[in-house]
Amino acid sequence: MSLARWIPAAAFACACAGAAAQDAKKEIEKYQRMIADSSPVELFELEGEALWKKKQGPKHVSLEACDLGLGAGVLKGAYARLPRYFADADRVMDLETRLLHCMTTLQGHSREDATKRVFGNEDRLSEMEYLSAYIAGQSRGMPMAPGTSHPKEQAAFELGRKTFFYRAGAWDFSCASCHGEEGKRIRMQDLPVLYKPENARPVVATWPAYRVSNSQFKTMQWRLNNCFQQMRYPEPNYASDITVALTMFLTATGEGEPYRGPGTKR
Amino acid sequence: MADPMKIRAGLKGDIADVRVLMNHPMETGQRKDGSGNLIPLHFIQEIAVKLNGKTVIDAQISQAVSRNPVFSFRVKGAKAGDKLEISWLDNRGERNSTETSLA
Amino acid sequence: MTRGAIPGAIFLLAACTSIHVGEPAKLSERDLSEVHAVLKRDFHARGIATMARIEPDSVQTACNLHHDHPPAEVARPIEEAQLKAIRFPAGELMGDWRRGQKIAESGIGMQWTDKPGSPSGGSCYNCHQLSPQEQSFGTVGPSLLAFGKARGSGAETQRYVFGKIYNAKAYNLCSQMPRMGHSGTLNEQQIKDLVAYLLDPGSPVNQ
Amino acid sequence: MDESRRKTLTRAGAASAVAAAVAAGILRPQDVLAAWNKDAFGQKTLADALKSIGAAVAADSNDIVIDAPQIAENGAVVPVEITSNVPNTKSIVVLVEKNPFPLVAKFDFLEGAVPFVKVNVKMGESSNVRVLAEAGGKYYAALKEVKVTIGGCGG
Repeated sequence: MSLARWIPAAAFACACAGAAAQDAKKEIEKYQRMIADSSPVELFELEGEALWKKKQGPKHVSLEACDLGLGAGVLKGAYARLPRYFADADRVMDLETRLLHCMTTLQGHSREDATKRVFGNEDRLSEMEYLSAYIAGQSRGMPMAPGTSHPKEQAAFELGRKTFFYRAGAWDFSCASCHGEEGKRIRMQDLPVLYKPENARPVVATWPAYRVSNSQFKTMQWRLNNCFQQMRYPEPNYASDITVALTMFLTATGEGEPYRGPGTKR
Repeated sequence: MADPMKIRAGLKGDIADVRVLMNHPMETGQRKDGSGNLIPLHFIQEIAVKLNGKTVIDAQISQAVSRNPVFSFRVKGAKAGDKLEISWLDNRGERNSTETSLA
Repeated sequence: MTRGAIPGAIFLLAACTSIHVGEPAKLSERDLSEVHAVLKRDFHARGIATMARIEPDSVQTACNLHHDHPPAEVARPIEEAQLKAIRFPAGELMGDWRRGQKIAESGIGMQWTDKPGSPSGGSCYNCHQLSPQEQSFGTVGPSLLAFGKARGSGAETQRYVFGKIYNAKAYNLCSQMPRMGHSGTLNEQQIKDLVAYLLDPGSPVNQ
Repeated sequence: MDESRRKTLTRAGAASAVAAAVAAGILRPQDVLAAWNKDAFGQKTLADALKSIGAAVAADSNDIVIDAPQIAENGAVVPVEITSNVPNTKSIVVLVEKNPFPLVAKFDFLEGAVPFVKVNVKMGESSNVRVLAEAGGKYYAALKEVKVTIGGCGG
């Protein structure tokens, strides 16, 4: 990687046994708190706000009439209620799936056009990433409460739950292979057991998130896409039912946690 | 779209607690792009914080300040309605500036 | 009235079905075909990551169906078949531990961003502790610190280690360890080098 | 520092915005007081950097408070918060001893500013973060060690 000169994989903190490990854990938590306190994510929220209001697409309209579940143009608290069932599409949708829906129906983009660049980089975020930052930020302080009463919402949760434990791919992995047992880590990275509410809560409360290691802003669709890449699967379709189902599974598992994102992570 | 810059300021008595967010790549000159070419040095060098037009903090920084810099400062003797302005200048001569009224 | 009320009541019942938060899914055969069908519909091939990767084989199906704890009568025959499919090379199974160390450290390969034919790493440190010098190790698998020191490097041990890396499922059907040889991730020489990294008395693993 | 570098704007996107800002009187060329200290920022060792800013001699002081994590999960962003309780602090200097160029920042506090700053710095490897406070023509120093780890498999 290109940061190599600045950040060689050298000098690891001796996070070994007993009290030392406890101290190391505390210090890492302090680090995480400090980077969140001095995070630049608000800049991305500002860009997202401008994009939300910008007239775009063949129909030359903004996204301001987009209904994220609480009524056309209502942003306050909308992210905390996703994923949810949308009658107009007869589908359960997460934030990005819904935005894609609005880009095609309201702005007149083709699906192909609107998904050409959904994952950006450190030099330029994608529109989806800026918009996610802005919209998620409008739910700060509100408890995560995805839709779980509609039969299709429940079906999405169940599909997500089954997929989480289903092993496949070139390396025989399920999500639970890495996120199914307490106290495990990959290299130095702790692995939260994501089917348990106490572990899912802080995760769903902080995505989407800014990654300080590569200065990129990442959405939930990216998070799942990258998991499948590392699991050596083929690639999930963007905003497909299975990605929405997994997000529904995680979000409903972490239900009730006040949203405090967009987060800032290592 | 112009690169955004954002000031967050709050008053505690007569002290203004200031946080400023800047959009800047802060390139070290040692990072490579996708095709393996070095990306040239590109970083903010100077920052000025002004209260009602008077400079109160003047900073010089290097490329070792993190990408998308965020700073916190504190300014004494401030009151509601005071104008706070922060500007930067980088090694290419590019500048940006933003201001806010203390409340 | 009554005719209308019945579907309403059924709907209410359905709406009250609680979702199963915090519980691992116990997959049935029907669940397996449902998830497989969804994967087929909602995934696409990209680069070297083809759609063939989501076609289940006997190992995955048995483990999915039995929540990774298949009864012996299910596990045994599949393990035997997996063991039989391991291609053990003739002669020496110990390669070069120095090359083995590089393979153990590297986590690249088999992803849709990797070029076809480019060599993969073994991703060993993602899950295992090996050399005492490397502090950044995972804990998904057991620590392999001083692995060869404890076991020696006899022919039987070499064969076991080669086989285990080639196909962990031949020894423990629902192991979480990828089948490094069987899946085409590592070639014969790379696995030999890893055998040396684990067993060679000169390897840092055994210091 | 030459004036030409200040007034030319190379990036097309920024140029118009800045030109507008200049026209509106928000930015003036004389806005920035001190010239960027090219010599000091270009030094490759701690000793040379300290010498270059005239701080080769500095007394250790407990009146400089550095708050930084002992362990940073990623060296790309290491938050450092500094308060100087040295009376009449005029400036705060931040150095990362083992960086290729140790001098990271110098903050001058004029009338009205509290000698306090929080900044995110890059660290190439585990190192001391050295902070100097300048007061009454003298330098005072404090240290904080930060260990840099790289975690995870890139996910």
